[in-house]
Amino acid sequence: MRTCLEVRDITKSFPGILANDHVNLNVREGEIHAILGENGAGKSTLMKVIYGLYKPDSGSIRLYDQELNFTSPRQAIKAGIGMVHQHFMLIPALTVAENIVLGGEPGRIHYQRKENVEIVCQLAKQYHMDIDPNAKVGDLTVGLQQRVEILKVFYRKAKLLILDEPTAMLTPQEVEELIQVMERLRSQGIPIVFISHKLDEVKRISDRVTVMRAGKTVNTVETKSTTPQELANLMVGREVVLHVSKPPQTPGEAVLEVEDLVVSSGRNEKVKGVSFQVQRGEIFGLAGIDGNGQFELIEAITGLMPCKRGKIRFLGNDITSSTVRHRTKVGIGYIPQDRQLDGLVMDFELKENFVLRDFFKAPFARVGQMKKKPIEDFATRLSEAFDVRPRQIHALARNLSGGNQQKVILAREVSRDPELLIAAQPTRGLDVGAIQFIHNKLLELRAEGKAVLLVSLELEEIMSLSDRIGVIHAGRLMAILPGGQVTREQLGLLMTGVELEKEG
Amino acid sequence: MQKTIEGLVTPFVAIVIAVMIGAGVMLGTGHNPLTAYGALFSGAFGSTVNLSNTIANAIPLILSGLGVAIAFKAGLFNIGAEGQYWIGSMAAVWIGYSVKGLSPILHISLSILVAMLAAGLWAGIIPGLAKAFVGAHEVITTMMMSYIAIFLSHYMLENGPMMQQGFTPQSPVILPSATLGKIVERTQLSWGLAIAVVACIIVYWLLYKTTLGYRLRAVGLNSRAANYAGINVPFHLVLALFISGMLAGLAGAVQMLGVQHRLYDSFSSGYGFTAIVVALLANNNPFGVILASIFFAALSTGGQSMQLVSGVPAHLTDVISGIIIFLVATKDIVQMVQKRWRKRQTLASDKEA
Amino acid sequence: GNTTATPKATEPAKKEFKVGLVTDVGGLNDHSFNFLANKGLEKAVKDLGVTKGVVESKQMTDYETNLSRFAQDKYNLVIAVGFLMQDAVEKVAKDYPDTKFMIIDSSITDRPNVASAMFKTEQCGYLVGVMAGLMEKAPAIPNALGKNTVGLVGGMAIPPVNDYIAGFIQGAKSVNPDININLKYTGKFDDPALGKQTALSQIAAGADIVFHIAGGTGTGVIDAAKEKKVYAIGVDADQNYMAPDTVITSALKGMDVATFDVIKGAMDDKFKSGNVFFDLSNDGVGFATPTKVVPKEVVDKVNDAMKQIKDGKITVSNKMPEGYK
Amino acid sequence: MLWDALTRPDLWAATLAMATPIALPALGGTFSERSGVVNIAMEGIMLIGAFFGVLFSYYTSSAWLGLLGALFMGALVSALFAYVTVNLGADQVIVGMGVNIFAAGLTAFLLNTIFGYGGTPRETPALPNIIIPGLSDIPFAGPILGSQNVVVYLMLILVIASHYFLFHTNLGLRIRAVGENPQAADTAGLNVRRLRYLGVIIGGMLSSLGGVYLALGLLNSFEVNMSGGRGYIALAAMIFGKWTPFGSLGAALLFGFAMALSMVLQGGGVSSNIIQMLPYALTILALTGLVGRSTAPAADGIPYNPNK
Ligand SMILES: Nc1ncnc2c1ncn2[C@@H]1O[C@H](COP(=O)(O)OP(=O)(O)OP(=O)(O)O)[C@@H](O)[C@H]1O
Ligand SMILES: Nc1ncnc2c1ncn2[C@@H]1O[C@H](COP(=O)(O)OP(=O)(O)OP(=O)(O)O)[C@@H](O)[C@H]1O
Ligand SMILES: [Mg+2]
Ligand SMILES: [Mg+2]
Repeated sequence: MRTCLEVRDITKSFPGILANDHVNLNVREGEIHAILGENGAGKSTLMKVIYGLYKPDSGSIRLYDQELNFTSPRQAIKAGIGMVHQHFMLIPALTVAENIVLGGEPGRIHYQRKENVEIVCQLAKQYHMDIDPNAKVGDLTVGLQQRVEILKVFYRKAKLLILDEPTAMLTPQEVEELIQVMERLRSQGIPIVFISHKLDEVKRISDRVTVMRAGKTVNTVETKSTTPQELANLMVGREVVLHVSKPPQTPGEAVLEVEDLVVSSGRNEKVKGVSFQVQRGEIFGLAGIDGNGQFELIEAITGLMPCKRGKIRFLGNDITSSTVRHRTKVGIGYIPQDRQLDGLVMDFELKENFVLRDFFKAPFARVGQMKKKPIEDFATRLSEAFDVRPRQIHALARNLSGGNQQKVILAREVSRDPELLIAAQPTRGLDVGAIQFIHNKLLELRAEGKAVLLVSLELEEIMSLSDRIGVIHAGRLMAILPGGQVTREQLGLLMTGVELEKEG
Repeated sequence: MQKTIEGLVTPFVAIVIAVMIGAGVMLGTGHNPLTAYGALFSGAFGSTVNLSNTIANAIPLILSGLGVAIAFKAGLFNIGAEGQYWIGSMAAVWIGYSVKGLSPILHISLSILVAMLAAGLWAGIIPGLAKAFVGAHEVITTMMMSYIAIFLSHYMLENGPMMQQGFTPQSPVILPSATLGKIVERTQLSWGLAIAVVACIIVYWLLYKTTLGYRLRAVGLNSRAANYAGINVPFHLVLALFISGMLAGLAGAVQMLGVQHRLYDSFSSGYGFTAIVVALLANNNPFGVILASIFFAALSTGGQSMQLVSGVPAHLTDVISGIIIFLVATKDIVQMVQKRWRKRQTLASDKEA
Repeated sequence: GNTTATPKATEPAKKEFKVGLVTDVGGLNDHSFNFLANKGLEKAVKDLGVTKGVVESKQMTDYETNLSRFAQDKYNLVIAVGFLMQDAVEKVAKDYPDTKFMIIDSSITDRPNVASAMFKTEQCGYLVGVMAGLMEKAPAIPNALGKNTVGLVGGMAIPPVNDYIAGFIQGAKSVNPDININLKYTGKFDDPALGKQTALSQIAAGADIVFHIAGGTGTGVIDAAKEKKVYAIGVDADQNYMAPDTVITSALKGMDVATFDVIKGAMDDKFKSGNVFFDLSNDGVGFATPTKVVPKEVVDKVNDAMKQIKDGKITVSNKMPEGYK
Repeated sequence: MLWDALTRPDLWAATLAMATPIALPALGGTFSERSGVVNIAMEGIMLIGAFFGVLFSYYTSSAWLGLLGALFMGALVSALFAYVTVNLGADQVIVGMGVNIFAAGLTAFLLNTIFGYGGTPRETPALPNIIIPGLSDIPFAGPILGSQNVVVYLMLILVIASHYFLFHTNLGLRIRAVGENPQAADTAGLNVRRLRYLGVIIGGMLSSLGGVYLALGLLNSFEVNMSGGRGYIALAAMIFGKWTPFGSLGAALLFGFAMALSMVLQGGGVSSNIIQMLPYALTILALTGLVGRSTAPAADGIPYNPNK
């Protein structure tokens, strides 16, 4: 098969970091080529170099027989490279159609609203991706935004497609759809570079896999001739345990009781009368497609959103209208779904982020004064215990990779020894090693007799960790099922609103 | 330490470049740049008197600059320091002349306290509450309140409640017990300097060593995360504007008690806008505010001496300050110069090897 | 080089006579007292050969600094322009008893080295008020709007402005008791656009003569009158050149003359401290020759009023009449 | 008294005239900030426009050439502003303040160097007032809309054109995209720098036109600092108008109306200083009572450097 893209000896450094170190990559016509690597291995950087967003320090790139010398994405787009970025490159204030045609608008001066909407409708139909062209992108769920990203690329009719972690935020159904699209493209001879941390996906659809570690390409292998375990080991450089072991355990008294809770944002009711309990020593998983009220529900429990109706009891006390601070104090820990937006002050130093929840309390503060030494000691201790890299408590949170940012939040929340930990999407975008670390922490809490409320869009995660699973659809709890026995299909149906037959 | 030195290199190079551009303009308009700059420098720093006056002019800038900086730290652009300055001035003068029979310490403290409170409320109540509860943009509200404050001062003086009996629209002179003493006689340098320095230290301490500062900065950098941390965001927005206003009010009070001793009917002190530049140039660092204020004060006092000695119109100093601000903000220009220099160095060392 | 040229400050003064001028924050472009005082100084440079130094103050705190800088540099006479400098002059004059000072528009009487130039602008205000009042009485002016209304645009309600206004109102009412006086303040001395709009609104309300006491803002007032083909009265200096068909006269405040006189006096060792009044009697104030739009009998009556003031038969107060704020 | 004032056409004519030098720079700011560059340099650029408008008008004896010259100078200063902020990533607020100080100094310095202290020559040609034949004869609306300065009409046209440009053309879409998320715009193949230059320069020309209106439309002279803070008020009007052309015009009209009203209401026994607070108080009231939150373009003020 003909080589389509050839990357040779690419080196790219950032101040203090060698993100790509003589990287080589070879993509053939009509193949799906997966790239695997830990967080921070340099995958996105390499893709951005190919796409012309970063200028490499050295090395060369060829697309078919053409030597590429990009200085901006404009040329990459012209050469026929399309890229879906890991962090969405969308403009929330604009509509779907505007986002899609941006940069390649038909017509000269006038923006042709009607025609563009029509174009997007056609495109969506062609790839079986349902979307409202007139919706504001900022109002869409993450999954729908992902669709817009992909449609953007299709609109440009790319010769080579780069997908940087496109499935990280999709529901299983959406992942299925995406995989079908990818296969269709492959059959049309369009090569795809596909980055993912999910080994099963990689195993399922890719033809070859290139593994990166610490900025270098370790190896490229035929997918057929390898196993997820081998890939994981190659990636991390040591033996990895892929499956979590969850010892059986009997749950205790209820820690959190939610009764007929109604939450509305703006004029819409997002949570419409939900009741459930979380008990000591259990992980309660909340499954659902993004946008069905699960995040509003937990924000109401943590006090970030007001409740319109209903009751929340914690350890027997009514906290329905308590402040965030009060809930924190009595023992609720929370890992928010968007770590950068809610969980961290990106321009604070790590040590300041480590005490974000307890900064006002002894030993971190006395009579309103911050105490430097205890804060630094605490930050150092947590950095070590949770293996936050780099081990610099004075670094800004902004300069950490996503996985390490997540560890900071986890460390902070777990160290507070909460009676209830609410974890929203705690492993989003993390590599297998980091995921494993976080899963083990959640299980440790469970073993200590704490309660965990886990919200995740990822069914695997919910199914492997939860003792009980609540399925939420359109703001209502469809069912609460025992974790061990439920199947993917059952969950999938409930998530889309299909009631299961009542048994017994 | 290294950081501090690096922080100083940029403004220094910027000043050098701006001064050269200014020299070009002077040559072009037939003035001798050497005489002019000599006069500028000696007018600002050349004698005890000049130095004292320069520092004296820096004091209100330091204080209102601190006010702007603290608001910036909480994510708020207080463009109305000018008006808060006037409110503080009015309050300080009013207490200064109308309350009788107090000891100096008490009288001065009372004047300053009332001034800070009044200016703090001026910024905190309308702009603060409107921001916190309606989301009204503080740039608009503080600016509008600033104009209102200035008209209020006109009202007070032009046949108003604070006008001194007699001819001119000015307030009575404050009592000796409310007057801040001079550090250097025959200059305008008063013990207000000590107040300004203490204020810097307090603001630094407040911002970086207290939980209040932590909360303000968290709100400024990421209000959602602050909310998540259990911080009452609306309250801290109001508080930030209140403190910011208090500092601008303190600037007015110190100026009245230390230098002017009474309120005059004037258009604008000009401190409000300069304070914004001061705060930004200092990157909102309280000690940087001192340096930036002295710099602007020196340009202003030195500029007039330059006009006197060399005949270069004082407006030209505005041109030069504008260019300096331009360049100081443009860190990359300086870095470009540095890079080129470094490249030459590495080339040289490569040759050696 | 429109500005100054002085020899190096360190050079010892030989026989030269050095005069320093400190403007208030309005600067030399104020179309008013700073400009005029500087004009007087320039005349002294030309006619008397004095050496001059000029500094434009940028903020209130500069007054003291700038005044003492001149004193330190051994200037013989230092001129402080504007009442805002009163405190500064008192302080510096005490610190430098050997230097002579002149202050314009403010009264300092207890220093032997300070002369205060005070202008009775209420007197010239009165005269142009009489002129306007008479012209409003039909059938005196062409293009009259017939509303017996004049417009007054003041910069701020401060003495140098209100003196004129107080005099004007007294004068106008003395000949035309029913006259409507439409008085507005702009709050600014450097905003001609605002001045123009203010005057336009007065003209729309029937004013056919507008009198401004608003420095640079006033240029807009004259412009409005010109555009609407009504009449304007200038201030401080003869402003007829701005719009020859529009500006029928100007109330004159001889700050240039006063400055020149004080400089000359000081040179001839005839410096007089304390208040020096400039009024009609010594031509310190007056009005510019009216254009031919103003009927002769009106001019005669104004001259008559002038005589009566000089003779003390009429006293003009600088207090604002009741009802005007 | 109030009702009487409100029914007078001259009040509304004055409203429009007073709103124009606020609406134009507000419109200019809108362009700049829509492209992601915070612009508080409107005050300074107005002065540049005012001064060079007069200068060119005087030397060419044509107000129209004066206008062109002023637009050119406004564009030039804005291009410098854009270079420093867009290419070199300087802090936009600081540089904006720098431009204001620089422009105030430069125009005053040049005024005195070229024309002396007495002001600009009286014989400088000004831009004409236009009398629209049919319109100017209509009873109430005539005096308001029928005979204003040519720049007033230009302003009204520009507001409409700007709305069309920003919200109904491909280029407008691109400018807004760059102001919302430059990185996304970059990956969509847009030239972020060029678009930001465009926004800043168009903005500068509009602000400059605001200055031209003051110096050549309303008057035919330049005064030191004659912008009189209108550039800052325009900043407020732009925010008030939620970064839209019609919003900016609306806010400018509100402000102009309050200014005009405060002129008319003076003299009723209340101190003029109290009455002159009206425009400012009214703005706060309207903002808190009616308008509330206004959100800036998401990337407003954030320099974009893809390699960082
Ligand atoms: N703009 C940048 N400035 C500085 N460092 C950067 C920048 N971009 C990436 N890096 C660093 O380069 C390294 C590689 O990052 P990259 O984003 O390519 O990793 P990745 O393999 O895509 O990780 P992930 O799986 O988390 O997406 C990391 O250490 C990261 O911190
Ligand atoms: N100026 C910077 N200096 C150092 N590191 C940076 C800088 N800017 C970004 N980074 C880091 O570079 C990495 C690359 O950025 P990118 O946006 O691809 O995030 P990422 O690592 O893939 O994060 P995530 O896991 O959340 O998806 C991030 O880890 C980010 O924290
Ligand atoms: Mg990545
Ligand atoms: Mg990642």
